Amino acid sequence: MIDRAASRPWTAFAWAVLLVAVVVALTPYLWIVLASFKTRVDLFSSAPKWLFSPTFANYPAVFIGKEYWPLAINSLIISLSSTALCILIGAPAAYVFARADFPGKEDLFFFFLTTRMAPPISIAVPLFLFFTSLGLIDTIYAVVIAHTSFNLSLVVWMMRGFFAEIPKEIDEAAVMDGRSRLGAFVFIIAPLAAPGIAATAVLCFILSWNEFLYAFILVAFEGRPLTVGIPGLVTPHGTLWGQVAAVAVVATLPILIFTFLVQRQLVRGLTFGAVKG
Amino acid sequence: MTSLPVTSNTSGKTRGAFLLDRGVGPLLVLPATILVVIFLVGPFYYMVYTALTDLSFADATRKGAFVGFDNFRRLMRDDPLFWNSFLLTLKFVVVAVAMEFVIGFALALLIFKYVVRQRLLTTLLLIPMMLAPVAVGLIWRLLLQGDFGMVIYYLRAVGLLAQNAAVLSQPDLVFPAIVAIDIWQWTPFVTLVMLAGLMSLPRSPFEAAMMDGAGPLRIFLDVMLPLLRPIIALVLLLRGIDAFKEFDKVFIMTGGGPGTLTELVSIYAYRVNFRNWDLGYGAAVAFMVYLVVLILCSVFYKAVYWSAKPSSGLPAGAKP
Amino acid sequence: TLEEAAKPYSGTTIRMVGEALPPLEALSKLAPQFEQATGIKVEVEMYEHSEAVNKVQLDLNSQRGRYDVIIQPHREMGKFATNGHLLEIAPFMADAALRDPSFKPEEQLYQGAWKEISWYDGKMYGFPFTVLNMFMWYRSDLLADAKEKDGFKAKYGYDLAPAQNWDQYRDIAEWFNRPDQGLYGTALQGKRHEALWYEWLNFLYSFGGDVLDVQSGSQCGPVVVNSPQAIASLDYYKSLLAFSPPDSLNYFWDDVMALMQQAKVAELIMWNDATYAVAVDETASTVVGKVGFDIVPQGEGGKIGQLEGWTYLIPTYSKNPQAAFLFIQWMMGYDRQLEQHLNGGASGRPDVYESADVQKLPYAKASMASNEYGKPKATLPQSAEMTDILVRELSSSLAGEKSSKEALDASAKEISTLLGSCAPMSYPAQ
Amino acid sequence: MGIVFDGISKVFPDGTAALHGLDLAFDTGEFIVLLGPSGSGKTTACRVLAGLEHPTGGRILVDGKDVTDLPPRFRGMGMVFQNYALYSHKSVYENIAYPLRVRKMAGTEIDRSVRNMADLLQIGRYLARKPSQLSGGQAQRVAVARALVWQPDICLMDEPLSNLDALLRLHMRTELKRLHRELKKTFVFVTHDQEEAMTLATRVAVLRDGRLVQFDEPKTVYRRPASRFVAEFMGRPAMNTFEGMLYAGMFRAGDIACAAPGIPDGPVVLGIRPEQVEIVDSSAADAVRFEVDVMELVEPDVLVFVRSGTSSMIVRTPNDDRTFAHGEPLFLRFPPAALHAFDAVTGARLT
Amino acid sequence: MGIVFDGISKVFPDGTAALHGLDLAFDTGEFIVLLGPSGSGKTTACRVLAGLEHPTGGRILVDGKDVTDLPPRFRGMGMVFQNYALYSHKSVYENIAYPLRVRKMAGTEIDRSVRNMADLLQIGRYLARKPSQLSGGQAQRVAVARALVWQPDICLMDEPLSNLDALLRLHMRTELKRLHRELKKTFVFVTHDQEEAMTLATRVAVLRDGRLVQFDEPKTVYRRPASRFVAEFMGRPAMNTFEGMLYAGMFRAGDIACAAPGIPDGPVVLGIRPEQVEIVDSSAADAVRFEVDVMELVEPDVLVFVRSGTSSMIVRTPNDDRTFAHGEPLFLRFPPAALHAFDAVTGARLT
Ligand SMILES: Nc1ncnc2c1ncn2[C@@H]1O[C@H](COP(=O)(O)OP(=O)(O)OP(=O)(O)O)[C@@H](O)[C@H]1O
Ligand SMILES: Nc1ncnc2c1ncn2[C@@H]1O[C@H](COP(=O)(O)OP(=O)(O)OP(=O)(O)O)[C@@H](O)[C@H]1O
Ligand SMILES: [Mg+2]
Ligand SMILES: [Mg+2]
Repeated sequence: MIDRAASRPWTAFAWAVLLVAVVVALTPYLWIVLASFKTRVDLFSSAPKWLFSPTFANYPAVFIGKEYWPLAINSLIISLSSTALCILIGAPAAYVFARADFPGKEDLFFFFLTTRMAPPISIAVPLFLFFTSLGLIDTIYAVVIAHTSFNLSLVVWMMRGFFAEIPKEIDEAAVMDGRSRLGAFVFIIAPLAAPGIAATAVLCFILSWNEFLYAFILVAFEGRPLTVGIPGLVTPHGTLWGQVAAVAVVATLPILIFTFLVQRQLVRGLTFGAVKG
Repeated sequence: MTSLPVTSNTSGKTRGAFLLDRGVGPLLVLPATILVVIFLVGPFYYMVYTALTDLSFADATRKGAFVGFDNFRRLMRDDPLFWNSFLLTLKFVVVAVAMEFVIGFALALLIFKYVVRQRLLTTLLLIPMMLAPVAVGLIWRLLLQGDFGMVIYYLRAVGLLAQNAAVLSQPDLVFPAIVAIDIWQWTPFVTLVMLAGLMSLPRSPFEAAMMDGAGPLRIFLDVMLPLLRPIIALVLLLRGIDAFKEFDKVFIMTGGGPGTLTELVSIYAYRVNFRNWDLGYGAAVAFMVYLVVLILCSVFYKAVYWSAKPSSGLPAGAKP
Repeated sequence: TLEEAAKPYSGTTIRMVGEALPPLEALSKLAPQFEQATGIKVEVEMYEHSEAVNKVQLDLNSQRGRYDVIIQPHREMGKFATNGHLLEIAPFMADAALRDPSFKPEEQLYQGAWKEISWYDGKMYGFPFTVLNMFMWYRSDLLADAKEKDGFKAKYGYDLAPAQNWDQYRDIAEWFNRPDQGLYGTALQGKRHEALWYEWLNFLYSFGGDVLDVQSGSQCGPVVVNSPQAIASLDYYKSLLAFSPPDSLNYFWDDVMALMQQAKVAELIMWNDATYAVAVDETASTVVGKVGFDIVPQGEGGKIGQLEGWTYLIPTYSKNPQAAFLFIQWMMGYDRQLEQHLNGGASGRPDVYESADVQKLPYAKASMASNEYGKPKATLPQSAEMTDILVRELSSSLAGEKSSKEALDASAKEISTLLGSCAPMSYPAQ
Repeated sequence: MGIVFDGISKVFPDGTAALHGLDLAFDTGEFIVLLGPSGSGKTTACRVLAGLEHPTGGRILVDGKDVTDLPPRFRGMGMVFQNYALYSHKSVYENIAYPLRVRKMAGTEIDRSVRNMADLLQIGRYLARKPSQLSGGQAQRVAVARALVWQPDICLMDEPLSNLDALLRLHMRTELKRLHRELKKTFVFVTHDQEEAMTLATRVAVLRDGRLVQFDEPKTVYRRPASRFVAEFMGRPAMNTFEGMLYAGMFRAGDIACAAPGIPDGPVVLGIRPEQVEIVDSSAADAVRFEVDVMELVEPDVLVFVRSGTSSMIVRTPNDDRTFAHGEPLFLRFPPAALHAFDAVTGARLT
Repeated sequence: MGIVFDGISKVFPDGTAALHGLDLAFDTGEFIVLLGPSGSGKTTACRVLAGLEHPTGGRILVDGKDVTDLPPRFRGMGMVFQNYALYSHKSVYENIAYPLRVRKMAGTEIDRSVRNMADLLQIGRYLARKPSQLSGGQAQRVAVARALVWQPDICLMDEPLSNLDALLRLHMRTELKRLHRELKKTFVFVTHDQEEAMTLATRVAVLRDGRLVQFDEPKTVYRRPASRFVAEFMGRPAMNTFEGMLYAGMFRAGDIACAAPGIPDGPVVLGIRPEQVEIVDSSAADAVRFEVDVMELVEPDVLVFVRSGTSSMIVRTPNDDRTFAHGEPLFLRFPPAALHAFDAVTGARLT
């Protein structure tokens, strides 16, 4: 089960299924990629055009003409910093939840989940007023903080599961070897939980990158990320589909890269052979 | 946001507490807790308070006077729209999350078992999740556009859709459509998390099960599922909660229409808060949603996650 | 002169926010001239429609005064004015130090439109940024086609020409409706979206109906949205679905515009500020030169279209309102207005329309006519909510969940309870 | 000066009491072997001493300082875990090097110590491997290497040789002995192998159900077990015991009777080690008649299982190719000097 | 009929060759013990037989059928893993019950078998625990119970008693013996304890570096080791060996000289077991003079480490409280019958 049972027909079947999945997942995206090189006329041709004479006007039009490229930078800054913060703050907490035992632990743990439950719509206004009173409104910090605290629940919950998978004797060994408890976590356990951390990081990044409401409300015009920019292309003079597509495509690139890089951590069996039993 | 009291088995200074060089444990949880408390719980309580007032940004006569439970009374007694959208949302969550989980888990298993170098494949599979919900909404609106939509075109071409029919304006098709699109977007989430979960499973119990004569199915049921249980619970909880808040995609695609066929509770909340600026009532709506989600989750949590709590020190009673 | 007036404020910066539209882009291109002249820097933030509205709402209610000039759809006026978020313009106009003598709104603007768009409760809060209205678009080439003419005459017994009344409008739609050839008679904006409401208002008004029985948008009055005329208008509107694309119930201006641009529709009711993209812009449209424009067809209520507009406003919390006023005043000047208009704007100044360049635009006349006959709609604080109610009910009715009467009765009930005592129901619903 | 378990008790969250007020004190530089049946608390004792478990009662003293609340890393102890607990993501080399890296030792230094240690334990060839690629015994040796490489003042080893073959064990034994002699460090060593215990220990502590039952030099533990339990626990095979009555220097149990001088009258448990039973011929004085049940060859000796009526016992004698057929009579003699007497009730040693 | 390793070789992905064409055949119902130094391929052999590892060469035959490609669950084998491999999420009870549940046995049935097995292994008290709450030995016994409870045709046990104390081990040994006698099942048993090997095995297979070096009855393996390696590997302490020259029935190595009849002349390795060396007094004929180095007490015997010039050896003699002082001369005699001779180069047995 855990080892790849490489029986021919099954492998073939598996790949078939996966292929279908990839096609389903990818086709709309590819269509958008194509759309980003289409004129409005080509885009709205009554039969879908897969072959057409591409226009390269959309990208410059939106990123230079509409000056959207700084938005991409903003998105990057916001997502990267909030992801980093999330892992930095969330992982240790998760570790404690997985290992330590203190009164009310489980309550606190569940509490983290509850922070995710209220509809953002109605948290947004209070948050706006709160940040205004803090004087942080219209700054990038505001969103970063918002996103971080919002994704913490995800981090804490996901990471706990992964840390719990690691035999505690390994922490103990590290401690015996002279590490502080924190040291053991940072230098031994964290690497062992790499797959979990990787997955979590990817999710944090994506969620932050794509978040709209807080980003829209808390940041000033100059600091607004791409998500906030996209609707700006939906005008009564007609949605600028080519440009929407262009933005969508560009917006996915960083995530694609980030995900692809982080995926290296997604390897199996890190804890094999650690302990007996 | 107060969580339901979940009794935990803590007996003074136990191994864990001691191992964490004493006190360090809670200390490490502190930053996260503080952050969350200040920036989420604070606003949340403000919201709860607002729910007891008549605050409105539209009506100059309503400057936030305390009105007790009027808003909730109105919500309970005479707001069919809310309940309508609420039930719709429940339906949406259950169907979507269930499908996402099944498909996503299946894909994760296949990748895990049959794909050696899964890096590129997984990345590609994750693409739908990488698109901003706003973009997803726009994109699918375009793909399903009755006259120029690519998907529509091929649906009609293969005869899955009548020539004079369209998806998003078809009362009987529109809800399935948004569910399908949510599945399209969030199945990768399940895949990713479950894959990571599978990756970190120990090997020996599986070998043991093989020796004990268990076939693939039994092994899956008796060994893999229990070991993955915390992760599974996590996936379902997170997806469930997030699905409950589904907004951008649907709002952009259908605006809740035709009629109120796709008006999810979050869309309703949006109208109340950001269109009518009836914040008092909006807060009440939000709180109601929060309450239900909270109850559902804590029930589920106790049922599934709790009993699979990784560090359950109590011995499980043996069968007679 | 402007320079003198601006002296005291030179060096200040004013920030304004509005919907990301060509006219606003044009404005931001003009702003540097203003800065050169006055030393007042103008920063422009462009958001999507609802984004712009929400941003402003939050800004005003938090009273932090980030914006000195806000450009808002006049629907919002009620909210702002009644909550005291806006500065009246009169004092500035009265202030000789600021007032540009050559600017005479009483003469230079469409009075009806101006009073609706920028005034509330008899108080002046600003000047129109755009005057928007909807009128009839039709495929001039099709209507002029000899074969069609004969066929049409044979069938309907009168000559094929741009519809003068709603019966003709429907006949033409029916005649040209040939889905198999990829041509539809018309295209309705049936999505659950303001577009639906805007479009239907044209029918409602020209059928002689109305939402409230009032003289101006800022007044509260009896609810008449379920009047026989109103019901008739909705019935008629729904009857057009037969000649409209299958996906109409999910279309709004964006889609119908695309349809028009792709030569898939014979006639429809559409916004004036969208005309540019269809009738002029070759990169976007396949029907340049093949589109005709005219004011909406005649109904019992006469030839009346609904009127919408965005207006310049100055928030109470603005840090330098005078500078803001100066800029607005400057923008209202003829040259700037013309410039804007030619870039896809919709000026509030008749003289702009008379200019030769504008007359060249195929839709100039239709615009002027419509601007004259524009009819107000509610700008009360609750207007947004009213709109929401109507959109919802109209959508259900289109989706066949409710009959026209049921839908409008329901709307009437809700609106009446929403507005309270000032808005009794003239047509009790059972 | 030394290590002291002062009334240490440990009750686990689920209520299992692993240690009941364990009192144990020994000097630094000693080589202490913990013996005891499975589940008697050996591992727990080590873990408490190491600081991995917090005792629910009592104190741990090192050189007079109370270290009960001291985090493990400040106790300067190394430990071999009963289940290795290797860093599965690090190579064998890095596993061994880790304690040194933590202590910021110079790279070359580290390299030397690691390779020395690895050669000593004959795992030099596997330094590049990951733990998952090792055999049980190899993994165990890595664990040992990791604990020894930084020469901790106190080295706790929980059954560190259990997965090694006899030859390697012997080798390790001598190496440990040498290390102990040379480094003068303290060792606490858990084992089930009595030969190891005998040869390595300066003193042996026998645990039972979380209590200390005897703490003496190996010889003494073997020759003068403090209780019936110890007597029966030590030795392979275990000591033979008979419950009977003693009257006027004569012991009777069933139809066994033998002289047992110098033991007070009354009910008593008499014990004798299998190898101290003498096989004599029927004629001999005070020979007791038994019948052979089975014989078992344990080179270089044979074990003869004999019975007489209800009572049965084992005799160990050098294998001189003599065979014992089932049922054949066998006359045995119990040299008085070899007899152990224990209280019939408490099991405490009488003489 | 029986189990056959037919030229099995196993090379792991990283290139380590664990088995080199292992050939081994035995009958069903036999009790086979695998002996060999750490890393010699015992576990790998078991895993290949069980079907957990796919051999890179050769075939596994069971009762003549080629099962090389058969999934483990169809092979009807039970296994005790060297690292217990318990189900951490199941209680001890469920761990033991699992194989039965898989086989859809009736609940009451299951309960009976589980409790029987648990009592047999003295873990009845821990049935409700989770594996994480067990001591090493307890966990190991759970693993054994799980493998035995469903009475598989072939039972593979990889060092199943390594973490148990002597007493328990003896008990388990007899139980296993009984089970084997009664159930007539096949056992493949990996151990490092030679006493276990001797007493349990019908035949012992000695592995070295993934090759079979001897496969015989225990007695034979001990008495007529097929090679110097086996000779030195078996026995505690190991056999003494001297490399020297043999000429006309006299063996000389350094200043040792003794009669070694019936062995062809030439370079040879002579071996004798420590317990077979006789201590004689100087007068005796063919007495060889050694000097005592150290003595080590291994109740009930003593090990005397002696040397003579370059060559040193160990003598094992019953402990009669005689002490051997360092440096005191000791005269030893090598009974010709007790001598083993091996080829100086290949190490193969000569006689
Ligand atoms: N985490 C735990 N929770 C509950 N009981 C435990 C736990 N760990 C150990 N025990 C129990 O405490 C007792 C002592 O355990 P310990 O591991 O010290 O025994 P041991 O002497 O090391 O045995 P072995 O020789 O088998 O390793 C055992 O009965 C065991 O079941
Ligand atoms: N997964 C693996 N990858 C690479 N080499 C391995 C792997 N598993 C075992 N080996 C090597 O194969 C050889 C045989 O291993 P095996 O576990 O069979 O030895 P063993 O006889 O069981 O030793 P022990 O008595 O220590 O358990 C060893 O040298 C070991 O290092
Ligand atoms: Mg132990
Ligand atoms: Mg092994």
